Amino acid sequence: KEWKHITIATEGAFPPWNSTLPDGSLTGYEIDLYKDLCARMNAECTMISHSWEGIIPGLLAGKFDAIIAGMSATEKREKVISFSQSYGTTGQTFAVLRGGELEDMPHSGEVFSLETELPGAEKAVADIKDLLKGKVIGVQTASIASIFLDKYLADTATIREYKSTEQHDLDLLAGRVDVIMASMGYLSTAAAKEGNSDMVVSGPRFQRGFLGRGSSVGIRKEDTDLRDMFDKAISEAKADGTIKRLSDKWFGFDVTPK
Amino acid sequence: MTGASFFDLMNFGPNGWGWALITAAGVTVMVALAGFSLGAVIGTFGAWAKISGRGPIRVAAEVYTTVLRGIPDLLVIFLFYFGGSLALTAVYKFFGGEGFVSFPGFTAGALAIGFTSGAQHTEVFRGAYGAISQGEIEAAKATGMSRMLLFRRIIMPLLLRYALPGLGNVWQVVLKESALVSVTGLVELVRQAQLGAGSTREPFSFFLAAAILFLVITFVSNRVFRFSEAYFSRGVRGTR
Amino acid sequence: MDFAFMYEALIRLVGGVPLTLQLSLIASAFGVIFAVTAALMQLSDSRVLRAIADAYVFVIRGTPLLVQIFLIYYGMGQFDFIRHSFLWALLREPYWCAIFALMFNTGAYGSQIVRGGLLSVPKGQIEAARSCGMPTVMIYRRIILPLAIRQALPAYGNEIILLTKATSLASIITMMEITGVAAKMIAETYRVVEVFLVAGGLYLLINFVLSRGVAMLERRLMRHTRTDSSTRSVQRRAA
Amino acid sequence: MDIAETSAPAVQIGDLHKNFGGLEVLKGLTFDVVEGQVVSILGSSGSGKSTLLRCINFLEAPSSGTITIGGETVRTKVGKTGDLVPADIGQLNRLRTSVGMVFQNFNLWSHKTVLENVMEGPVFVQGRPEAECREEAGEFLAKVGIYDKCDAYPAHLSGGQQQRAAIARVLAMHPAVMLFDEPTSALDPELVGEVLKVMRALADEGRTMLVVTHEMGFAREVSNRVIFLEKGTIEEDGSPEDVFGASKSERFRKFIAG
Amino acid sequence: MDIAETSAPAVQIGDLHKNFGGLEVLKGLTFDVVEGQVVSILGSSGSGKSTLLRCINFLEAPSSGTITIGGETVRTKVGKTGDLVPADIGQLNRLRTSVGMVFQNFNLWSHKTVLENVMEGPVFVQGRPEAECREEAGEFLAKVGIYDKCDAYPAHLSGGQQQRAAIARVLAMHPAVMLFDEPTSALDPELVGEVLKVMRALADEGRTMLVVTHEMGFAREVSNRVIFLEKGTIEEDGSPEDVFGASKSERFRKFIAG
Ligand SMILES: Nc1ncnc2c1ncn2[C@@H]1O[C@H](COP(=O)(O)OP(=O)(O)OP(=O)(O)O)[C@@H](O)[C@H]1O
Ligand SMILES: Nc1ncnc2c1ncn2[C@@H]1O[C@H](COP(=O)(O)OP(=O)(O)OP(=O)(O)O)[C@@H](O)[C@H]1O
Ligand SMILES: [Mg+2]
Ligand SMILES: [Mg+2]
Repeated sequence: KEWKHITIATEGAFPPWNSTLPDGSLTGYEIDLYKDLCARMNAECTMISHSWEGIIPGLLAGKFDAIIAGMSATEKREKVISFSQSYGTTGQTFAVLRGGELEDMPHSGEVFSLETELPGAEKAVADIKDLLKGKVIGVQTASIASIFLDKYLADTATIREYKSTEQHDLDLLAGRVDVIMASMGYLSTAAAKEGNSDMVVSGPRFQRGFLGRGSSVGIRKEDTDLRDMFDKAISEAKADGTIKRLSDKWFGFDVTPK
Repeated sequence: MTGASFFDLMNFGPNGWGWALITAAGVTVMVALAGFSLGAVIGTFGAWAKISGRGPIRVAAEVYTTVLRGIPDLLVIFLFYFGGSLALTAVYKFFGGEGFVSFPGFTAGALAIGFTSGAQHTEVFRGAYGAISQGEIEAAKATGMSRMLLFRRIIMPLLLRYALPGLGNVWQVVLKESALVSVTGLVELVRQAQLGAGSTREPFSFFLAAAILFLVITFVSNRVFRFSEAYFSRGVRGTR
Repeated sequence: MDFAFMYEALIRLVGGVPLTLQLSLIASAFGVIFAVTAALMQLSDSRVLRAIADAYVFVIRGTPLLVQIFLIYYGMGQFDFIRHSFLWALLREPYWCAIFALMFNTGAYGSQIVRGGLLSVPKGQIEAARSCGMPTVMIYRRIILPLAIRQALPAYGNEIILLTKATSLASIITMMEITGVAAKMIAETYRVVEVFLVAGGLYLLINFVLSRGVAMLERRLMRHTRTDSSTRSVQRRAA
Repeated sequence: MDIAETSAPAVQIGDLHKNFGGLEVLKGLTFDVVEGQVVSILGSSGSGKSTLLRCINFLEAPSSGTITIGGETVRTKVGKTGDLVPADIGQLNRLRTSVGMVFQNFNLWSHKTVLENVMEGPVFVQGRPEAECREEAGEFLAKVGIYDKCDAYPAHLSGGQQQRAAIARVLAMHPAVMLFDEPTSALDPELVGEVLKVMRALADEGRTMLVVTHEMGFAREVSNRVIFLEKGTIEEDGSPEDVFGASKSERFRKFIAG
Repeated sequence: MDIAETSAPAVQIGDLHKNFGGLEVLKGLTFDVVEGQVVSILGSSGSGKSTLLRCINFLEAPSSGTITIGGETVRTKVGKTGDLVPADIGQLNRLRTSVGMVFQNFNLWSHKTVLENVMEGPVFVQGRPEAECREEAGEFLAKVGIYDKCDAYPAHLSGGQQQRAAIARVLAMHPAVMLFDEPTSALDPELVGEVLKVMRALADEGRTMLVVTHEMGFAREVSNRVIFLEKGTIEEDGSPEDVFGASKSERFRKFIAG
């Protein structure tokens, strides 16, 4: 099959990756990116927004051909769909209330790879574990951060799962949870938003390993040709610096996967 | 949330979400109307089947209402949206087609709402039929009315008289059920609120705005129902 | 269809059943009090009470439960004075927020049913009670409420079923009842149809048991209207 | 069915049986009513009077027997319950238009005004022109003395007025036979008098009528035949003079003694 | 109110007026009923008979006038609608227990058996011991001839049986005065006879009764006083012999002529 027309789904409510403007149009890092990639692939693309719960089933049911929605390629997801190579990774970290006892967790600002530096990463976890004893941690349901929490912190802290990320922000500010865990890309922009000045990023940042390769294009397994096309386009965009340029614009730091 | 931010967000200027929410409210009303009408048709047959159907038909109607009233509506919507697409695609492929066919979100939502509310319509119509005085029906039979004529001239108007309050309730339920259709990606009021909430990270303002718009829709539809009730209750003691 | 997977789903989803039942039972128990109070207010002579009850019913029935749960849970947390009041001990818990929202909700819908039941009590039977000198409270206790309950029971049973289905929305405020667990499983496995079929089956089972229970109660309470052919003509005449 | 042309009796009942479950309510009634006859049907409560009337126009399915209207026998077949159901619903509906029934509790259509009630049959069942029917309806309403109530709904009429509207509704169909089920019970003596006056006028016009009644005055003075039912059989049948004057039936003498 | 001890009339009506909106239904009625009197109240439909009975025990609020039961006047005040409402609901409820009412359509409590209907008042309103009431209720039911229906629900009784249960229910309260609203309408002649027999027995016991009726037989033979209401005023009042024998009222003669 020739991929002249590609329909891509995004969530449209996950800034700075993707979000919606009042006039209904989409904006964000991934919006700029898909236009660039489609130009490279010589394809005409349409991007639609779709609810997060239904986005993978929608892909499988043929409602659209690709997902570009800040979705990390994880093992579990790879059982049902396939992913291109990653076009951005920010790692997973924590946010807490400014001025609280957790404001200065150890290893703040440090990045650990669960693939190459597993011992160091596990020591960092051990260092914060005592601090989090008996605390309530908020996280988005079935996100990769929640997989992390289940694995390392479920035995000391209470994990509370939310449908969407802005909801755990609210509960952090309301004092219902003590810590939230989400991607660095999300948390750093969330903390920068006006009205969220009480929220501050803190503690070590983790990436790779079972946290996945980073955000990637989701594609039906049988469409290997389409996956190859995206892989090639992403490689080109990485090589010529497009990805770095766009991530500086939207995140304020480089999210190019290494 | 501060008072100011609510009005900053919900205005009708270029950066306000006013129009987006109003448009979405329109979609909500459309999908609810489509689902409600379909439900009314299904309910008519369902009530007929329960009142006068033969054994198997009555049992089928009984199973239909029990199941659809017993399972959460979200499930029905998912089944129509995803299951429906998968089924259509299979049929399409069977006839040599290639690729996918799917219900648009609107159709899937309207079908799902129609099917769930059809069960409620059935009960409302059946109850209303029971309220019609048997004597008035007998009088019509004794006049020699055929079955169709009897239905059209006597049963239907009387049925509506007794069914309208119940239908008003079903409409309320349908209107709010349309919120669940957001899982299909259809941008109705709740989905729009979620989009806005995520994009601006101001969920409270958006859900408040959605609540207000729902109240407006309810207010208007209450009026319509009250008017129709008055019309169909003509001849009841105490009204004129 | 993958039956091994569905079995696994069943095992996990059954874990959500107790929470679903708790939410439904506690909310309907308190909701009845709301329903009766609101119905009595709506029928009262006081314009103020009527207006309050009407507004309550209008707002609750006019907005989706999803939005209500959301506003109660996240909305309340936005106000400092609530966070610093004694209410916060309850409102900070999603469990209680869910119960409050469900309770307000079923109270509003239930009030319409109760009101219908109260209005359906034949005037003559009330007059008969009055004419033998019963005080108002006794008339309510001995005549009006027993008759109204019988009349309202089927509809109220229906309402409890609707409430049980509505508990599924508590999952949006982190409650891991059946739907919460199902959503988590779906987010992990993306097998919507299988998981929801199992979840739907569980709800159906719960609601089936509920509706049988209500029907049994109804049969017991409705002895006085049960017809058999030997009594039918008499009734026709009396009617 | 052209054996009997003009001379056929208006109604012929042939060996009519009716069971309700185990209860045998009508135990084989046979009688003819010739044109112009006014028959009073008396009997104690539960003797089967209403059931007889309802069987004549098949509002109740007879268990066996034949009903013949104006020489035409209603075609029947055995239904699921074992009772006779009409075999040709079209024929039945045609015959029903020539048998008018006035119900004990009137059964006016509550959503239509008095005038609409009277016009409904002629216009929609018989398909006659509306203007003509309207005029005629007015005449019938004037005849029974409630022309001024044309536009009232049944719920706003007194009992006697409803009764008369019901009679007008039947008259408007120009039926060959009229059936009345206890037309005067629950009316006060004055209204009873009024209604009986209207019925007397109908009798004088030579209409065929079967009247279930408890009004001995009517039975004695207006009707020209009295049938006394007892436990589903005909216990007395004859002219009022004969029946009231010299009844052989102990039961009947007890009945009229009250 | 101790002017009149034992000799006070059972019921005294003083200048009783009742308007419904603009319609004046009772136009100033004044009469006394002495103990043991059986009063038949006649009148055409709409003349205000039911309204009069309902005003006596304040089921309907009179517009003006006084009601005196056993020498004690019901204390009233002017209510919101301009009609008189009871000033002391406790007093009214006490007086109501001494005035029993039998409704035209019986108004038995449908969720209670016949026995429970009869015991309700004595046990719960008068607070008498249950065992004693049960026994007495049985006696009253036997007296009106439906002891065998003790445990039946009202819906399973025939009209006549319901009527008698309603009478037993009132008797069980030992009222000084009994009000009957058309006790025999809608009954067949045989049942009418039965019910009248019961009422005759009550009259022979010397009970005070006010009976709205269309049964001239009862008015003539059982009652010892006849009041004829016409358009809200008393048009005739006297012994049955006087009233039926030589009525001055043209209207009344027309009424009984039917
Ligand atoms: N639908 C029915 N099912 C069972 N039994 C019935 C039904 N209709 C009537 N009956 C019985 O048939 C008998 C005759 O009833 P029917 O109504 O004909 O009496 P009736 O002579 O009209 O009495 P009434 O003077 O009280 O109206 C009664 O014993 C009644 O109980
Ligand atoms: N609640 C009411 N509101 C307005 N008008 C009423 C009301 N109740 C009774 N009326 C009117 O009062 C008049 C007298 O009614 P009432 O019931 O006392 O008559 P009645 O003598 O008992 O007649 P019937 O013999 O038909 O029972 C009637 O014209 C009636 O329309
Ligand atoms: Mg009858
Ligand atoms: Mg009356």
